Amino acid sequence: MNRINQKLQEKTNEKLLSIYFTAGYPNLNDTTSIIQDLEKSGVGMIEIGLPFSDPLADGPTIQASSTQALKNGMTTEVLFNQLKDIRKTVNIPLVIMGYFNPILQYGVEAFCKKCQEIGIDGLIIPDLPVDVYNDQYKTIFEKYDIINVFLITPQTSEERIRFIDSISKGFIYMVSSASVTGSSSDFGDVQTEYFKRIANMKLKNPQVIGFGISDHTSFMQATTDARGAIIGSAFIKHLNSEGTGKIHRFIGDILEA
Amino acid sequence: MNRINQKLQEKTNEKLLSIYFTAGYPNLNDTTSIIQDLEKSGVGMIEIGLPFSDPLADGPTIQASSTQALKNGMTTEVLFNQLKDIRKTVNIPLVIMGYFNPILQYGVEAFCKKCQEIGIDGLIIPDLPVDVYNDQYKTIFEKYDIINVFLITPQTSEERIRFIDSISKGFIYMVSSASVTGSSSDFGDVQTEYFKRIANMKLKNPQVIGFGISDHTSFMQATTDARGAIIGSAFIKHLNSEGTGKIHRFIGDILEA
Amino acid sequence: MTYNINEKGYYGEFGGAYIPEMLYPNVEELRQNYLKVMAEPEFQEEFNALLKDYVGRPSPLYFAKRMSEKYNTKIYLKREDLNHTGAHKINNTIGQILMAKRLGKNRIIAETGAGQHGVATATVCALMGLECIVYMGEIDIARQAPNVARMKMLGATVVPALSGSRTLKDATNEAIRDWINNPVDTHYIIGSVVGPHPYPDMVARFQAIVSEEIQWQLKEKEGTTKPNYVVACVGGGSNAAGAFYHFLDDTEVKLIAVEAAGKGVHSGESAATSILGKEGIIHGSKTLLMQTPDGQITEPYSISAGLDYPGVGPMHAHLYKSGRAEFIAITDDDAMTAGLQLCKMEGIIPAIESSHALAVFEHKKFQPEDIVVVSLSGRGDKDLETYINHFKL
Amino acid sequence: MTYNINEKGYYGEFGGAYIPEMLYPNVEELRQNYLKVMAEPEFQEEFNALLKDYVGRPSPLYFAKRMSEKYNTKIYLKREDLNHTGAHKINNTIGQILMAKRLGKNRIIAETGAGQHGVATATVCALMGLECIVYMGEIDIARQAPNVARMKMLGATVVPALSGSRTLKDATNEAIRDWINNPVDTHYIIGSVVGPHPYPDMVARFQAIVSEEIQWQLKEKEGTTKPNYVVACVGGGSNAAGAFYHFLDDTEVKLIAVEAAGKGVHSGESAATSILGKEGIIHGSKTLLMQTPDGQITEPYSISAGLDYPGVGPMHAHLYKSGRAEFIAITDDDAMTAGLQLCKMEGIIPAIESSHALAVFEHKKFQPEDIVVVSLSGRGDKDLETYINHFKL
Ligand SMILES: Cc1ncc(COP(=O)(O)O)c(C=O)c1O
Ligand SMILES: Cc1ncc(COP(=O)(O)O)c(C=O)c1O
Repeated sequence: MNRINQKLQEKTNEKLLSIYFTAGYPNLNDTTSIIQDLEKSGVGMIEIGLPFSDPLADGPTIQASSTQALKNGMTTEVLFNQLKDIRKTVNIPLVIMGYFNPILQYGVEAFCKKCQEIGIDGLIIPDLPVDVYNDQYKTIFEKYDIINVFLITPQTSEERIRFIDSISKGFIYMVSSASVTGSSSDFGDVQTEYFKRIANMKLKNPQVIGFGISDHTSFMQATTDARGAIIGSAFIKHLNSEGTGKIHRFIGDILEA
Repeated sequence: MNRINQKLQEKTNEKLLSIYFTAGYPNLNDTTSIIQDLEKSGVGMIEIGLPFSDPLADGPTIQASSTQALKNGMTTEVLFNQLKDIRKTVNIPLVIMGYFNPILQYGVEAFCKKCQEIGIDGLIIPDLPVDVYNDQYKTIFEKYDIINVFLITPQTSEERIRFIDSISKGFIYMVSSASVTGSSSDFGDVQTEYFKRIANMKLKNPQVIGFGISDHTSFMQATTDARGAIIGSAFIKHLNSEGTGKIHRFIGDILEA
Repeated sequence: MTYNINEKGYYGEFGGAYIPEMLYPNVEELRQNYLKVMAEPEFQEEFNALLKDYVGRPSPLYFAKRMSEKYNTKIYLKREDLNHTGAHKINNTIGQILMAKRLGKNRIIAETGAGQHGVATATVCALMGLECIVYMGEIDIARQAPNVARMKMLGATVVPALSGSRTLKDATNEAIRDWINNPVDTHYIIGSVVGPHPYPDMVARFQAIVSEEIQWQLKEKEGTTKPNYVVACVGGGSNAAGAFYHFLDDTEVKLIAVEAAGKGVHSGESAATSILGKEGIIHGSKTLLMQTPDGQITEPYSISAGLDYPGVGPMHAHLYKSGRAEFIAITDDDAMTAGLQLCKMEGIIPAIESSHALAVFEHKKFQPEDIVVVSLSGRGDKDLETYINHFKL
Repeated sequence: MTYNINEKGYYGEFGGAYIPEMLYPNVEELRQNYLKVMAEPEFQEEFNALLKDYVGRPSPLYFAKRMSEKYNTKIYLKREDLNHTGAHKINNTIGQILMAKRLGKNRIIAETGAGQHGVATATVCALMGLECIVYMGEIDIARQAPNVARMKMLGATVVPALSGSRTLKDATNEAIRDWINNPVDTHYIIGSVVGPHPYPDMVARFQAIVSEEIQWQLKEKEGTTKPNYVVACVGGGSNAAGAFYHFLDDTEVKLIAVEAAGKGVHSGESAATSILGKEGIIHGSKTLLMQTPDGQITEPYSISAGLDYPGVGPMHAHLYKSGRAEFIAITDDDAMTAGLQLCKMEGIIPAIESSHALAVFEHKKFQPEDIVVVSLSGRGDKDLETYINHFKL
């Protein structure tokens, strides 16, 4: 069973904290130690960002980290090299988040195959739309047991949510509000209503909420009705100001306040 | 008999030197002393320039002197005042050269009347065309015995020259070449041919050549076939560099080399 | 009775050819030939083909919906701004370059204020492969820099006029001096309905296409060839002459000429010629001009280089004197505001000259059923810096 | 077989809608409605009326006599430079603003490179009274200053894109981010035949008026609706798409797409996308783009802001791959020389983008009887400083 499913099906009251970080940032070779520290700090899942030159769904913080990572020399090949022994030390689910073009250039099948070899459990590819995935790539992903994670937003229609739920395998990535990553951290009535609405749909896949979560309060708000939440920009900002030495403290603050 | 006719009909081999200067330049009240000095230096006729803001037939030297004269405070009224006793000391013909608009504003008849009172013998108004003069102003000029001087140029047709000769009373102002005032001072074959051509027409009016005469050589060239010549820009340039004190020397140089 | 020119070259008492003898052969040659040449079918054909395929005529007659709503009247804009080179000026330069070619001239001179006429002249010279010299006041060279750059690109020589107010009047003086110095091979393309006869008439006839189009365009849109009002700014008066031309003798069509009041008609810094002017002679024509009691021509002022001229064409002097047209003077500030309003309401950046005409709606009330055609004589690309500085955008 | 789009939104293997889910509702709404809306008679009527009365269409098809003599072939210029705002871009923005209004949007965003699309968008927003935000690379803001000033005059907010190469690609990223953040009230007016389906098709259809006019204009002039060649520059590809549209499936008409070679195709400073590009995804579309082996998008370079883009529309990727169109890459220097030549020989200052297309005549020999239509996509007013500096005029 894929680690993502294992993790999310654990019978526990604990809410899942998933952390996004950009591979190769702040320094090219920080990737594995950040992953290890995150797991040790209590994080339940990790999204490893494969940096892209034109990350159009990302806000300024993640954009800047991607630019720096590319300058540092990060490439798809380098990342796979860094991760080749990751399963010797790390057990939680690992997901690669990347834009479609670098994956396409690598070759979708080669990419999936490599992910399986390394022990990557899923992919989040924001600009690979559902229908293209379904028509062209589903069988490849399944062949290598890679879960493709789909997003929904407050604008996604009920019909489409049900459809996405029907083809999803691991979890549904709920974008908290209409925004690129890194936007404001307070959830208002509109969002909580949206969270409730989705919860009430009783989908077969668990939901993990991302975008706009930055601290304990917003983490708790997001996970009231959802299985977990993802923090990205806030973690990158932490790395910007504190470096890689105090990851434990950051995660601790999120989880326990 | 009008002084212009008297002067030009004198039986003499001497060529007539006519000097143009801008009234009120270099200083507002230089007008009468310049006239007196010119007569004493041997000049045969004087053109007193009534300065105009937009002297479109004049080159840069005369333009600049006009601008300065206007700044100095020269106006039609001021000029007439300066000249009111001029005939007590000066005998040679005096001609006012001015653009039509200031004369029109003064009133053409009032202007002619005033000229007669003062003892001005003629007018040169470059932008008063022959036909307008003939149709509208001839009788006024004649009433006050003011001679209107017409210009011809190398481009003027024989027919038109004959017509202009027929209506001219004093002399014909031969523009030496196609140019505004103050252009180059050497006469080439084209000009001398033109001078000859006009001389051979045996016009009833004497011809005085103007534009481009600046020194003894060009004065002699111009007067080989013509009754006289007019110097303007070169005289203004002399005033610019030497002031009003050495007029005698300048005229001496022109006449005797 | 006609408000058009008579056979002697006068509009009422205004017009004529008050030129030095040095210009006589040139002007006379033109006078004797212009009507004959313009009537030739081959000339007409060439002229009309260039207007269509090169200039982009007909220029649209555009119903300005939002402005019409705001002012509760029917506002149509005659879009001369869409002509090649961006103003009405090219109608005239196309005509004159064809004329110059037929007269065997191979050197072209022009004066320019806003630079639009200079660009239009440089353009037709490039098109015909003729040498082109443009005189432009030093002040105008600075405030209409884009047009200076365009003239250079087009291969013209731009000569600064350094005398007087260093604006349009002085550029015109320099051009006339050049013509005096080059009487045989050179044609002087005057840019407005000014100068000695036959220029005002010739230029008006080349610009008359504007009102000719207004007639049939309005027929298409409103079922009538007659607007209630035609409004145009007046520098020398060529865009107004073109927009008025076919309506001159139809007094059912009211004509409004808008002049530049600069900092105020009586501020001493203005170019409101008809209101402030007196009869006199400027650039070879008897007309109204701003002058001292002594007959010296006054240095005008307007924020708009194309209206910054102390005279006005003899047609307009006559329209003023006879009362045929209403004359309105609009200040710099009011013109700029009207220009910015057009940007924001209709998405059209007008030349500052044209903005003066657009200001009529704040100045005068029209009836809801009135059809008001405004001559949008040019586009504002040349004026961006002036606008931006004025409004601190 | 057709070279046009199929019902799935692909040109051959290129196209599609590779968009994040956040954009799905917006893009899907557009996809479901665009053909329906465009087919409505009222839409057609409003669109055509604005093209005629506001934009000034038809744009002339001008026979360039002197150029034709020089190159011994028949050269026609399709004068999109005469459109209101000075380029072909307005054909599309007029269409899209009418679309946006019908979809109930009241906030408009756009990206721009040369600023022509930004100006054209700001213009139609002013016309309709809608809010307008334009994203523009910091580098482009500097090199196309006149267009920035125009957008401000028109009331648009110009937001600098500070990431990447700070040119068109990055402005597009920013615009997409804005759209993600404002998914309900905002319509994104893309300025070329790029982006996710249905944009490439919708923009091409709005620009198709260009080739529609070429057909009947050529019929009038040459008695045939078919040129031998149609030549257009390609940034994203919208002016080329418009000029090619009605000839796509008529292979008797040869199509030539001209890309920017910058300092040389293989200099590392170039924007010759089709030659240097590989298949991939950029801005929501599968197409050819310049990229590293690793799939990172390369920073392009061209002296011309409108061609300085690492991708190309999917229609053009297909025209390239299928061999239907010939692709030529022209360097900065050759483009500038061709632009200046047009100034001096025909009196038309072209946009530097268009100058690339004009350079075809130094690159390729045509037959005397060939009819070669060149898309003169825009005027060069925005580029004066670049030209003047380049030639030290
Ligand atoms: C756009 C525009 N409108 C108007 C004028 C004023 O000239 P006229 O009164 O001859 O139309 C100019 C002169 O340059 C101009 O450029
Ligand atoms: C005048 C002009 N031509 C061409 C282009 C290139 O765009 P496209 O390839 O979409 O026609 C631009 C882009 O700004 C432009 O302004």
